[in-house]
Amino acid sequence: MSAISLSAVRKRFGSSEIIRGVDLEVNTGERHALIGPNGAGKSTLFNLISGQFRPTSGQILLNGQRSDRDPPETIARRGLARSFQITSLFARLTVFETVRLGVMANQGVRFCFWRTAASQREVTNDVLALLDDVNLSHRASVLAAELPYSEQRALELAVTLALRPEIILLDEPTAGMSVEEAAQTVALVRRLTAGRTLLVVEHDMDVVFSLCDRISVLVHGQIIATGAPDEITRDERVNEAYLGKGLH
Amino acid sequence: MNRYHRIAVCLAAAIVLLAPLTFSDRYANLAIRILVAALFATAFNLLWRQARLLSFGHGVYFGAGMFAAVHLMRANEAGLNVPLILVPLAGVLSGLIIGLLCGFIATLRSGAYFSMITLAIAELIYSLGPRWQALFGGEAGISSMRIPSMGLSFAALNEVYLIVLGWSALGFVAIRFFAKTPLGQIAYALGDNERRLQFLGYRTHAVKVCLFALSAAISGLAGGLLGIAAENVDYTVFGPASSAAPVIQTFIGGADVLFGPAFGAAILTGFGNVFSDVTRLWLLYQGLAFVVVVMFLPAGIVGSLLSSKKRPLREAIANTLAVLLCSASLIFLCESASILLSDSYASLRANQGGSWVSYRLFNIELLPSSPIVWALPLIVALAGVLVSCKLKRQEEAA
Amino acid sequence: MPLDRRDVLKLAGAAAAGFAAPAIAQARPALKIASVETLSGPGSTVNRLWSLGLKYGIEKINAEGGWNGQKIVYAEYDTEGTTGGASQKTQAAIADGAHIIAHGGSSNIGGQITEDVRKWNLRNPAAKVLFFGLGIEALELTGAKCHYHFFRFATNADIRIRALVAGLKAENALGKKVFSINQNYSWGHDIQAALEQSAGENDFTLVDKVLHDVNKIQDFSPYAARIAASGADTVFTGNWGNDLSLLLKAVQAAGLKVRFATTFLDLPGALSSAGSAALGYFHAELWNPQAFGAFGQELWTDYKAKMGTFPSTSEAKSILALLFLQQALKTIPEASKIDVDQIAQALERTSYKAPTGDVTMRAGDHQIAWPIVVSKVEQGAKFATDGTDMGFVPVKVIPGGEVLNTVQASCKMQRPS
Amino acid sequence: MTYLLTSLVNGLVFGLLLFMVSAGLTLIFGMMGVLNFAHSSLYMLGAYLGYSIGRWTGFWPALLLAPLAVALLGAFIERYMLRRVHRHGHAQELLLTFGLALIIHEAIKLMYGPYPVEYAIPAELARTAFSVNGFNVPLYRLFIGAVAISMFVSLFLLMRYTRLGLIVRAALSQPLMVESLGHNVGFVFLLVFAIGAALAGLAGAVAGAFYPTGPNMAEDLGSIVFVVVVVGGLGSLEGALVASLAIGLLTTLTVGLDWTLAGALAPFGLSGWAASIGGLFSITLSSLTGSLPFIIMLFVLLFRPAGLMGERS
Repeated sequence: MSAISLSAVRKRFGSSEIIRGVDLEVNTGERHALIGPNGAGKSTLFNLISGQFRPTSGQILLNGQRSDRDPPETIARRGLARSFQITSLFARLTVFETVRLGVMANQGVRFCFWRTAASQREVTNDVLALLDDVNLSHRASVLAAELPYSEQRALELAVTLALRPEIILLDEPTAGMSVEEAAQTVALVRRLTAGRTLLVVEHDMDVVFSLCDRISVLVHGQIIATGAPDEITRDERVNEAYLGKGLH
Repeated sequence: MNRYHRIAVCLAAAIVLLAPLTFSDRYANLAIRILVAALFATAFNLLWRQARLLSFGHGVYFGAGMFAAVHLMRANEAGLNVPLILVPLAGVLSGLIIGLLCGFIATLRSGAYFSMITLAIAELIYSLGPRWQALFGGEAGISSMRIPSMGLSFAALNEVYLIVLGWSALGFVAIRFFAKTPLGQIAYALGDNERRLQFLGYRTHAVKVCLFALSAAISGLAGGLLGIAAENVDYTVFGPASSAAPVIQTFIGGADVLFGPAFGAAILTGFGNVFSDVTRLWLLYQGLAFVVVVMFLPAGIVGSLLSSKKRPLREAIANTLAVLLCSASLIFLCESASILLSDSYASLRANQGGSWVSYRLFNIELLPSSPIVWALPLIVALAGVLVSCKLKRQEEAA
Repeated sequence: MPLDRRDVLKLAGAAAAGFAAPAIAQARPALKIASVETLSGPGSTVNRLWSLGLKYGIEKINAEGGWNGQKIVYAEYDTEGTTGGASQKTQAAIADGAHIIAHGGSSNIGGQITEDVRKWNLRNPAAKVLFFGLGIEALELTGAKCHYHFFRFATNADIRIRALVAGLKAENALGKKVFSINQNYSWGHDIQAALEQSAGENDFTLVDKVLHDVNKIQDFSPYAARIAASGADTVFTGNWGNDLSLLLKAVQAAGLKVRFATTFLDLPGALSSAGSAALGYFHAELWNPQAFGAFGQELWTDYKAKMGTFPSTSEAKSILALLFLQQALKTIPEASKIDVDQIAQALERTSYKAPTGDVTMRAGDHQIAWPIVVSKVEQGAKFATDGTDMGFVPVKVIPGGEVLNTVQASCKMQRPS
Repeated sequence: MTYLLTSLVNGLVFGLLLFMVSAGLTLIFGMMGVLNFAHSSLYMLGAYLGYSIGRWTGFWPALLLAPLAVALLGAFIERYMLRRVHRHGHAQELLLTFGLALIIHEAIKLMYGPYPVEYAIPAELARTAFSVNGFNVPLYRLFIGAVAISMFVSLFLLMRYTRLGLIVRAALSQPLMVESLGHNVGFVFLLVFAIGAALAGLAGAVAGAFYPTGPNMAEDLGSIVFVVVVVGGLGSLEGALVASLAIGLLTTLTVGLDWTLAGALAPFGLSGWAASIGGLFSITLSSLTGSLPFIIMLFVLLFRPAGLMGERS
């Protein structure tokens, strides 16, 4: 069974069709990359899978269950977590509090108003462990908005992982990073997502090749190829469509 | 702040809060109204400070609490024996129930939509109020009388003040505590980024409904407290004025500091009580103050005071001086206008064959046709502007 | 001088010094009357008039020697237009030592004050106060809410309707079909109920009745259409303010041929804004300067000389209430202590000879019984009103006893033993 | 029949008037994201200025000058007040306009007193247009409708055929696009705000002579105008037009209907029981005229949250 399965998914905004009949299978446990030129519809596809938009037609299955009519929070509870391309966390919360939101969601501490959040020891321990994982322990009491960019990305990752998701959608996890930082992030993602299903949108081909098992290429709202990295580099259609030149 | 400071502040606060116990009805009543307004504004601000939801219809929940309390007191008169100290709970309950109901609808949308829905709900209740005789008692409202309980007669308002003080303190503590609970934290994050919260698996609508209900419940408590003090309520409590009051008070005081709304409410209620006897333009001044604060002190008075600690004293004094000079001149002009434009002045002039007649303001005889009357306030205002300009230039130079 | 600022300063001064100060050097205490009225915000211009009338009337009584060897002390309190504010200011007035609290402007606020006064008197039997309703006409105040210390010096819906019906009948102007249009609150309900009762007792049918929102309707032409559809001869309305002038204008614009019988066409601003739309319409009130003859003429000119404007009905009613009080006070022996129960008793027993006839205060519910003047709006009237060339010309004076309703069953007055 | 016909005329004219005010409000919101609480105050200001200026110049010049003055004030508010608080977010802008509404309300009372002023219809329009079964329909009522319709047409042309209209339409359909329009956005905002203010001012100057010009006219109209833009869909001119007409007609037509909830239960034999309970059951529809718009708004929000014509949610 595939972790994510899209069949004949279409999405129309007004008069323009952005996604034009996408079929996509992401196998359980694999690391799958979604690449394609700007404006191909990668972000829209992410938004469809994570529930922000509803497809105009077609269906989406998560672990074999229909999900395309569910709101984001239901999809999140089914074990799908996503990060965002534009870092969009909580401006008034500290790093610790931000990660705690994710942990509380995971542990089901939601509508609790009779105890303080600080008194929940299990939550606190989990948060500290996660911060340690992404090397943000020393930043715990800093406001998220005041972190440097790469640390914000790490925080974004920590929040996403706090949900202990089976399926993780990462939207350009290394965008705007230096080569060094990108490499660190890739290592981090590799380490922390072991054993989970991963779908990544990424522009940096080095990252894609070092991280992913399979690649799908999205052009003009359609998937033109899916396969292992070496298959994709050899695919003529991909080379043609993808800016008219080779990938390397 | 060291320990001695802290003790001194607590002691001063205790004295101020307990002093009304010795007051006569007249001032005990004012003290009650100040506390109630402070609690109401703080409850209103729960929605804004946490979830960035701006309600323009909180008078509904306040009013619901007030009606519930007075209805319960009437039941008491008829033989039900609920001690007075528990009567405000009726306000909490009705605020909670109506808050859940209205909150469910209002929080379907955010931003300006939310504001408009809360406003529409308030308008709806306000327009229904006088129709629903059995519940709201028509335009005359319903009234009751406090019955002695727990060894106290509650005939005098300073005894009632004790109850109001106790419940208000509980309300404040509850609001403070809530901010630290998981739900409070989630609500806080919701104000920053609702979408992101949904992707963490939180049902944000439910969170908003809970927050709204809590805010409404504490507003209802405030209403219930005023209910036991006033022993009387009518549908005008649902009117635009009572919904606008917490908005104005909160943002003048400072919405993002815990005691900002309470401070704003206390100041405006206190001043309002004093100045409404002296001037008829109190509402105009309140509106002007509100706009000035929104434009120049977006953090509110308390918020600005807290954040501007590091500024030199000289600057603070100059700033205050500029504000004082400008407002003195503005007040003079407004008060003069209110006299000169009044019907009675017109008839006085007509009696004198249309010539300018002198008027009295602040115990000074003034003749509208003399240039000095108008030149002086302009000079004063100009001086204020100059002070503030000079300050700005120094700031830029530094 | 009717200068606002002075009043305010005087008031502040009075509250600070004269009013609150104990009478140390004075052998006998002065009677203190507090006017609790809406003096700021919407409605203040009309409501101030009650206070101005009281001020004038008290100065007049003081010029004649006051009472108890002292001048009567007067102070004003602003309700800010809310019942909460009224409650607060009633407390303030009592704290300042007022013996009598007077209010004219709104039944709503009056209802709050009367409750506050009732509760105060229950809780503080040693320092009771009286409450005078100068203009508040809701039946409830002498019904379910009546109490021994409240006195109404104004008419009520029943009295007004009885007088209007009798007056229109006498003028042959009533017709067979009557339309009732009123504001949807207790006053409008009172008028409608009184009219329904009157239809049973008299020879006319109530063809349609309408209750509409108070001060919310911008456009009365749908109601004019309803009046046209009903084929009514006469329209009775208890409307006041905008709701009255807009209704009259809409009916005029629609070109309807109906007569109006009104209760508040004499409020300031009503005639001037209705303009020619009000001509020929009827009105019933206890005051009419022309019907009061020489007394009316003197009040009209003296008031203008002292206060700067001609007295409106509100001011006149304040003054008439004080004259009635003055009459009652004359029967009380001067004493070192003011006993308001004694004043209340005297009020119940007083008979005042007004130019229009005898006036009494009914003991059963403390509703005053004034003779009612039914008048008609005409151009070139002797007392031109509201800055127009129109005025109210009396057509019939009906003795108080003839129009007085019976004591409402809901009034259960506890009399002091 | 007479009743129905005259009510239809009244309702249409009132609806068109609502549209004159709500058009500006919905445009400003769609473009700038600012919910202008002071918009109906500008309507009131238009009426008072029309009255004041009219006393010096006569009715017709005032009809031009009053909206112009209101437009200038609108431009001032946008340029020197709203823009100042813009960086603090839309809520702060909303609060500012809320405060402005308070000030305008109080200032009007200070200048003109708490009672309606005598803003009279000019003699040449104070006639009867036509009669239905002896019931006169005033000419001025039709004049209000004519002004509103010509305003709608010119607004339509402005939006359709000018550069400004192009930008506004683009901004309404793609809100993010305004941000990428570059440096002239400020000027476009200023123009839109001023035009919206002028429309409200014109509506006030025209309607003030017919409906009462008093200090409460802003409050009375303000909440209904909010209802109109929410029901129509914030930012949608067509929606505002449809909602204005619907609410105008509905509030006018229900005035004559004495239906009650108890009466509605009559077919089930429950009317006696419902009437005996009283309360909500015995309230007549005609007495709910004032509440009706809000009830409609709540229903629209529950079942079609984006409004009748709104696309964005």
